[in-house]
Amino acid sequence: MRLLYFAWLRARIGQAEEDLALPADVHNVAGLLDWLSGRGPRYAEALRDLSVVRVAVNQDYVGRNHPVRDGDEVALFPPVTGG
Amino acid sequence: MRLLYFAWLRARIGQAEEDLALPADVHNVAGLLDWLSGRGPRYAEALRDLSVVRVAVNQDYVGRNHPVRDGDEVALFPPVTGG
Amino acid sequence: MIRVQREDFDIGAELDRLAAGDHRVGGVASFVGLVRDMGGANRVSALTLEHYPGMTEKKLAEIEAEANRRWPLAASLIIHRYGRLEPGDRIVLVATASPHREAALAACHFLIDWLKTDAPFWKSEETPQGERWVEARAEDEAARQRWSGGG
Amino acid sequence: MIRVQREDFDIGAELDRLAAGDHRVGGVASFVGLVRDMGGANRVSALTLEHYPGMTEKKLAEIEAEANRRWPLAASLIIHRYGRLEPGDRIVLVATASPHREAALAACHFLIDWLKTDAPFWKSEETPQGERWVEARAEDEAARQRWSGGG
Repeated sequence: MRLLYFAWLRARIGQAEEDLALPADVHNVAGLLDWLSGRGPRYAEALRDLSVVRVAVNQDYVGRNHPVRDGDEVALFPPVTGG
Repeated sequence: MRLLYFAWLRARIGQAEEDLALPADVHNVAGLLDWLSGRGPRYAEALRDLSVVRVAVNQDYVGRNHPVRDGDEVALFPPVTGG
Repeated sequence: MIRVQREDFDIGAELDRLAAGDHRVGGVASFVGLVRDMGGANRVSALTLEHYPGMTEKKLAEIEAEANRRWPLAASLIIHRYGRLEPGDRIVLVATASPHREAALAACHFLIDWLKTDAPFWKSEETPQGERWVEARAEDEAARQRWSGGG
Repeated sequence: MIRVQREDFDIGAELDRLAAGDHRVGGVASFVGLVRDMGGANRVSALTLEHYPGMTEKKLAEIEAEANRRWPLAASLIIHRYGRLEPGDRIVLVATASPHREAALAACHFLIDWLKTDAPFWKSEETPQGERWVEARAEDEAARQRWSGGG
């Protein structure tokens, strides 16, 4: 699975992207966020307030119940501020 | 009094402007339109349907009861179609 | 600022000038009206815009002042042309600059709607059937009415 | 048409090109977003726009398609810049051309409102207190919601 981080999530996690093997017991976005939070203090800090974390799977906005699979491109970022 | 005509009112009346002495018994826009209609067939034809005649006195839109005085600039024209 | 002129205008230059140097401006909204030719039975080869010199400037200044009263604008501009124009030619430019996107967009919409019903311009079209005066549209009056009642 | 680019754009040239040669077009509406510096305690000396390459283009294309589904547009254009920009610099251009004034104006307003909440861009500002990420505004979400429910 390819993970992408943007804006302050990128800054806090300390990298823009990484390739990860998805654990067998992670099936959806909520599970992925939970698992990521346990990967170390930077992840825990970045994902402390999930109300300001948006998720896109394969470049579409998704909710927390959306399934995730190995091979997906999953992006984590704060609410957008373009325009 | 200076009278100005625009668009098809100008075309039908046959001139863009004229200076007229206001008859003593004409006091408002309605009276002026009535008096003008009697000045000849071109005026009668141009002012046949008053529902499509707009009037400005001294460059402000006015209603039929608005007073008119010698010295006023009075313009007659159809509904505007700019922009 | 308002301008009533026979000459064409340069949209890019006008919009650049509108907000130039004012760093509080976050958005510039604009509308450009063009001479349209729908072809077919309604073919228009040209139109001529007549106006009421003096009253035109007065009304446009009043409309602009009203927009500035209703919305916090940093700048506004109305340019309206007159004379003979051909399909594709620019007729009118309305532009508004504001710190706030919504103010710029709403004021621009307001200005063009009011201008359609309140500025003393008249169009006559050259068609295959000869010249004809364009009639006022009820939709324009309805669009203008939306803004009644004090913003 | 959509474009995501680092370079500046020429508004006049873009708007001229949008409707060029299509004589059915009666109105071109546009909105330009600029880098704003309100000064004082909120002084912004520059901002950097980051985006999600790939998803940005996808979302802008979806937003544009939705506008074309809702309104009879002859043409539409979204240009969004990324990278480091200074106060007064252009960030975004949204433009719509239609036979009908109301369609052009409404679609332009719709596009910028949707773009604000749906296009994956993030701004960070350089201020006297250091760099800070711009927070999303509840007003932008509210503005976007107005267009919900199928136009």
